[in-house]
Amino acid sequence: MANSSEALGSFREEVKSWLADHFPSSLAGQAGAVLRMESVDRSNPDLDLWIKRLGEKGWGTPTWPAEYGGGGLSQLEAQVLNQEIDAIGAFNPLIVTAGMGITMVGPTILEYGTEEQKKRHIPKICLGTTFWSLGYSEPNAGSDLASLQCRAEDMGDHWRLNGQKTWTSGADVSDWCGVLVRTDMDAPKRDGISFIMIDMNQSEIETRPIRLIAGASPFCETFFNNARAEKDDLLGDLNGGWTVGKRLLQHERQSQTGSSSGMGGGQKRSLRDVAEKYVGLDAQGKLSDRDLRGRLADHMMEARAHSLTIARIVAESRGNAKVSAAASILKNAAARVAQNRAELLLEMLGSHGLGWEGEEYNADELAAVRTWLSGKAMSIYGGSFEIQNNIIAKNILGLPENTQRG
Amino acid sequence: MANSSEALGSFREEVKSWLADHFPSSLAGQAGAVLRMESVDRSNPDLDLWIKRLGEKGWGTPTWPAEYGGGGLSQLEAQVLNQEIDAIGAFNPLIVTAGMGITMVGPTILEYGTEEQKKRHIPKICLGTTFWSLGYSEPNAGSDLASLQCRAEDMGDHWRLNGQKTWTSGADVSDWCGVLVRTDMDAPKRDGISFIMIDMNQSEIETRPIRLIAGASPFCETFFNNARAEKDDLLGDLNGGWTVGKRLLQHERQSQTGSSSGMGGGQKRSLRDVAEKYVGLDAQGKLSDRDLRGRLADHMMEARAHSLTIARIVAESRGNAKVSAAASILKNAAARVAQNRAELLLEMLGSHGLGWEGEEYNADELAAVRTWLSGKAMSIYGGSFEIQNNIIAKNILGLPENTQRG
Amino acid sequence: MAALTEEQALLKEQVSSWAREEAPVSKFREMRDRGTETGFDKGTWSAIAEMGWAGILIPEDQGGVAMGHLTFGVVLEELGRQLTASPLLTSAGTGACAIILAGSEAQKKEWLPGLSDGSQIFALAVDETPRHAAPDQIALQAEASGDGFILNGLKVHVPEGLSADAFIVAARTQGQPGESNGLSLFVIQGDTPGISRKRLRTADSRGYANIEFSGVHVARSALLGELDEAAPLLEQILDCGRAHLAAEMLGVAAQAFDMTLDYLKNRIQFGQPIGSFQALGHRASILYTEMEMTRSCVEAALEALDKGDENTAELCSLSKCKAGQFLHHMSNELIQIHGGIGMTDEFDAGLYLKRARALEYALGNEAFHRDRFASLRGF
Amino acid sequence: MAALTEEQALLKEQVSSWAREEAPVSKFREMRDRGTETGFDKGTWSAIAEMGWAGILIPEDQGGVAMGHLTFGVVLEELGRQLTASPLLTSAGTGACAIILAGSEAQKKEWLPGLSDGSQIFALAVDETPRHAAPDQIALQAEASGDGFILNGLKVHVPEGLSADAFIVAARTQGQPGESNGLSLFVIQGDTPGISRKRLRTADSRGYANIEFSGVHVARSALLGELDEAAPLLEQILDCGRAHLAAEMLGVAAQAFDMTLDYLKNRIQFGQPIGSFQALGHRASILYTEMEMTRSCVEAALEALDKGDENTAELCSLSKCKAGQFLHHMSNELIQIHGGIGMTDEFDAGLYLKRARALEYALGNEAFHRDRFASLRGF
Repeated sequence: MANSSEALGSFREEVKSWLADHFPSSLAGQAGAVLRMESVDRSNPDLDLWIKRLGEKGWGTPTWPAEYGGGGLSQLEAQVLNQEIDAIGAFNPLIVTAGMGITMVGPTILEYGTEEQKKRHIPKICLGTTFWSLGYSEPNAGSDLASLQCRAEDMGDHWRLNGQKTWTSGADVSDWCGVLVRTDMDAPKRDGISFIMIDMNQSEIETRPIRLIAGASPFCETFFNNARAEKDDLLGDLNGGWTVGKRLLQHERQSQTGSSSGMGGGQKRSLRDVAEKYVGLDAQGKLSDRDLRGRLADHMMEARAHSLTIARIVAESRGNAKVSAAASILKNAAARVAQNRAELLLEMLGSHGLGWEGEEYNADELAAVRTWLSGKAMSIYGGSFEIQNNIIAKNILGLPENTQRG
Repeated sequence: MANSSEALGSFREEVKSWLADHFPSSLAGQAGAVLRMESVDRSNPDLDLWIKRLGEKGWGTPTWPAEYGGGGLSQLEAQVLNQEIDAIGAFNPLIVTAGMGITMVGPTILEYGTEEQKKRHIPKICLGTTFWSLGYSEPNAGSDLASLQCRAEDMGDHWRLNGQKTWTSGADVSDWCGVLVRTDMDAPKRDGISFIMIDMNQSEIETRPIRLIAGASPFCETFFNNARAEKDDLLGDLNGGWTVGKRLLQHERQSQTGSSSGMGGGQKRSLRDVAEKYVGLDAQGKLSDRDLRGRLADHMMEARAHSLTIARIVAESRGNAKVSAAASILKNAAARVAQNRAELLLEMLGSHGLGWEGEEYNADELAAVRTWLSGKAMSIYGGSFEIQNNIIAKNILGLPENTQRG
Repeated sequence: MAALTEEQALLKEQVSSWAREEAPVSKFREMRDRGTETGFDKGTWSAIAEMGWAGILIPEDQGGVAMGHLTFGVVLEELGRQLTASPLLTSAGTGACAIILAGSEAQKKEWLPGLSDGSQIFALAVDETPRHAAPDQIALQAEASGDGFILNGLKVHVPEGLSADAFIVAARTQGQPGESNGLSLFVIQGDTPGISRKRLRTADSRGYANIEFSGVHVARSALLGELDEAAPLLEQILDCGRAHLAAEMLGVAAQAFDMTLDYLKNRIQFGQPIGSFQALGHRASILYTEMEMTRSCVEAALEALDKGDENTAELCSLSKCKAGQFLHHMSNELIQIHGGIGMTDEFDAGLYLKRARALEYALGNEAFHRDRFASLRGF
Repeated sequence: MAALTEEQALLKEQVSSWAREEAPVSKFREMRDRGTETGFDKGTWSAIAEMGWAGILIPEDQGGVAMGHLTFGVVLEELGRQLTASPLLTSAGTGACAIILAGSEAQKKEWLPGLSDGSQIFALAVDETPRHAAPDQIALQAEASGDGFILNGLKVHVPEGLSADAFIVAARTQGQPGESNGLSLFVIQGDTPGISRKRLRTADSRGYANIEFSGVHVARSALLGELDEAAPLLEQILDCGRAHLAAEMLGVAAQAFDMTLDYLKNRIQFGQPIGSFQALGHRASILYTEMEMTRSCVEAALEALDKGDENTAELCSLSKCKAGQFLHHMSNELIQIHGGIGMTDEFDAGLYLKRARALEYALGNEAFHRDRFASLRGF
């Protein structure tokens, strides 16, 4: 690892030259086109090649330990890597093609897993050859996750799982799933929960995709009917799953702060340009809808404030990337910025922002509508806006909890 | 009483001619100047005359029963009266010079008082010869009024009061005060409270004016040191004061919905004219600060929505004026409208909106600053914004109360 | 401002129960899933017409019941609650208003009975750009030719544009875009040669079309009102449409509020109905306050139309703006408070959200009407 | 974006404890009650200068410590928390920036040492109307006369205008208001004949004055920078002032937040600390989120000034606007959450609220900077 600015400089050169040699130029700027959660185009040979090269280098998981197949880079080196990836319109496809493997499962296995579990699972995540899903929410356990009912019985040599999960992203295409299950029916809510990893290739698990307001989605309902998991696929302590699960949620929140990079920049059309095209500038060069102009400026300022906050928090952590206490703030702000952006974009497009399909609308217009709708989930999943505010109030501000009716 | 449109028409003529004969024209449009809560100018002979004439006619309390000195008018007649009062720049000074007598105490005595209590107190309120204050809040009992500690002991032939009240408006100039006191120290919070009327002319009661952020105020801290009240000055049942008190608060809320009239119109400068003067219009006749223009329009629309809502609710009650369930909504909206107005006014005045005193600022500018500051109380007193929202959630929407930590 | 009459209150109840039983949101969903050309169900429209609701604005001597805008708004609100799809607003509302306000006796006789019994569907073809613009921006040309006119140009996103039997078309007969003189209105049969329609598939699954006018020849009798002087009339017609839209929006939002309130009372998390959590309770209180204020504005605008009040334009902009603000806020809270379930297509929230934006943008969004309100107030 | 250095963090702690002990809000209150001419305490100002904080922006060879804007912001923020009154921002901030950015070597030598040790107080005389306007609106005339200039006109609401030893005056030497060419800057001794000051008594109890220039004759050496070409320089100077104001505003708001948080934890109603009520808890969370975002903007603007970043103007408008929004919101919540006690003059909330608006309006309010930001972004 190298953190001095000199060493970082030479590392930057190394990255540049490696990228020049290994990133298929046909993919430049194509992240949005080839990487969609609901359908990654795996028939693209250049994409496959890029996944393979990046995975073998370990740079899809740059900060993970090299001994398990990660890149072994420091946070600052990883930042340099991401900057260079962004700079040439490249992207890290593994973040998508590993499902929840890189953003959530991997870091948690690295923290709580046995040596054997790490050796078994981490390298395949680094190579992008296993797709992970996560079974958390249930129909009656959303914000109140601890009330989950899906359970695993100890059958001596294996676990038997029964119950239903929902919002399991990519369950239908996943190889493995991390499931929060009740292993002690008598213990108080949070105390009887364990985290079990389960092989999804068995007929005792059924998945049903969920159609969303924006159309097709990667989410599924997942049914476990006497599904089998091995005894050594318990992650963390028996009945200690709440701790593991909470940690995973923190990773999720972190991944939704808007600070994860390496997904490629420059995909978004500038709001200003859309405004000029659809709304128009007046003789003074100002947006002719002055009301919209003020709200657009306000939004841009908020977006800027959000990205400056991410940068500040990264700088203040001095390269020491822990799950940050600020994640709840950043997640709420990220959702607000993205949702406002989508609303403003729609408003600028006017009736073109109401198109659903058909050739009367261009691709950007149709994408704006779907993004607007799917973005409503940003303040719901990974702990809703309300839950994040509870966390801020309690954990950051130290406000007391209410002990009677209010 | 006359409610047919024909009868109302002839009543309107009667009002017009009475007003023409009795309202001193020197006072037209002077409500703001002569009626300030913190200092009513009683040295003005025309004002005294007007109070006397209006009081003797009973029209300062138009809907109160004539037998106790009220006007005996129907709600619709009273509306006509108020309209005609407004139309000529007149006003009802008794609303101010009776303290809380007209808006709060009177209606409550009429509802809960014995025949003797009505005969004793109501006529003097109608004539404007007694000034009433109310002792409700205590330093540690604000929103949570039921935790009040001020107490009255039964001394056989009288009550002995000890304790402190705060936010007693006009206590220092009041003749009588209605006080919520604890008469049973052992009963649960709300069950041991009584409402006692007390003569303020005794040395056992000390008042200390409260200075507010806007300067001098009518509010006092009031200290009862073995103060004496008569046994027959208990209003309502012994230990039944919570019911009486809640009713009074409803009257207070009602009086703060923005719907009370008869205080004279046309005192306020139009925001549009202030905007034109201080901000300026451009060549298109639009406010040159377009950002402000949008916010100003939004405010005016909200103000209009508020007044239309008052009118709708009055119309829907079909002249049957009860304390409305909508009072909480209207009070919150009234506070928001008034506070936004004050902020916008200040913003338009710019540095002239920061003046405190001195001849570099004109009277309107100085008033704008004080109004801005004192208006912050509108969402606090009479049940705060938060308390009103609790009332709406529970009483109107029927949302359940929380029974455990949240 | 008056309260609803007893008659109006009864009608409200009648429409409400009819919509819940005969044209509920589930029916709209079925239609969406099945796919329709027109965006509404013909049977539903016939039923609406049979009950006389299409004739509410139309004089009795032309087959209507002449009950006025406030009554019409009651119907629109209740149908809006169920997202009941029909050309009621466009045809029996805006279309009829155009004929009533601008039509000659002959034109009234020709068109109003059909509008009243639902056999004629009218569409207002006004917008030429994706965002609603002031009338003076209209560019579609109607050139005098012989004893008639030839029209050339494009109207976009015309509601019921696909099923309309006739169009009310705002066109330029003089001058340039930017001038409010030189505008004229025409009523034109949909099958006139030179008119072509392109169906639009929109997020709210209703029937819209782009209408192209290519050398469309119409007779002088197609002119509605005075030549070149249509601008003030068009504003009046648009204001009718705005107040009607606001009434429908109030209904959509009120239903979204009720669904949310229901969920707050019944969804249990952390051992409590989520409505018992004070932060959500306060948000519900604030939404309710907004709803009450919006209702007052909507009713006031409709009443002003009925009375020919001089503040009508201002009140129509007020009601469209307030309804837009409330519906925007409410439709977002509908999703947010329902959480994950609100995101699923299976639940109805998405249908309300999509319809909300379509209504919000129609005939001017909040920004448009804030601007107009300020101009009307002279600043 | 960088984090504060260890040195800066130490300074922050030092300023914070000094302000709490030596110049707390109670001292400001005493001064207000006593009544001062200048709006600050001379002893406090001397102490600030002695600690070297007035020299933070000034080069070492002119008596300063040259630690930059981010460091200066740290001091302003911590003093802002206690409403510590002094000419630091106006004199050692904006005043010094004017000389540093526009002064000749001779002018730097003449003025900077005095600004650095606090013996000279400068005031920026720019506004001519109650609302801050873009520089091109400046009308105050400076007419060439002999080898100097004669100034005529009025500058209003000049901070520290009463105590200033010298003024930085933005004046028009050519052209008409509305043109950005023709502006020039002057540095003018306060006792120059023809200058008269009128003290203003403001809600925030600080020292402001209207300054009238009536036939004020100054030598050519009073010119700061190029004749007629001051507009871009003036913008830079104003941007320094805006970023400094934003830093002070962040401090005022942060203290208001802390006071509120304290009250939420300690005020008991209904048997609970009121901060346990979820609606208030969520409001506190939202305020905290806003505060964190504001801090990032403020530090970024100060850092950009230090680095001469090309986005400096945009970041300065961003920071002034965000700080304005947050302080506006926070100062209102300060009162609202404190309830009755917040309304009393005895409690400090009112002092923070009054100061909040004064800072909000200084050198452009949120609307001004939203407009400027949009223009800088090209729309």
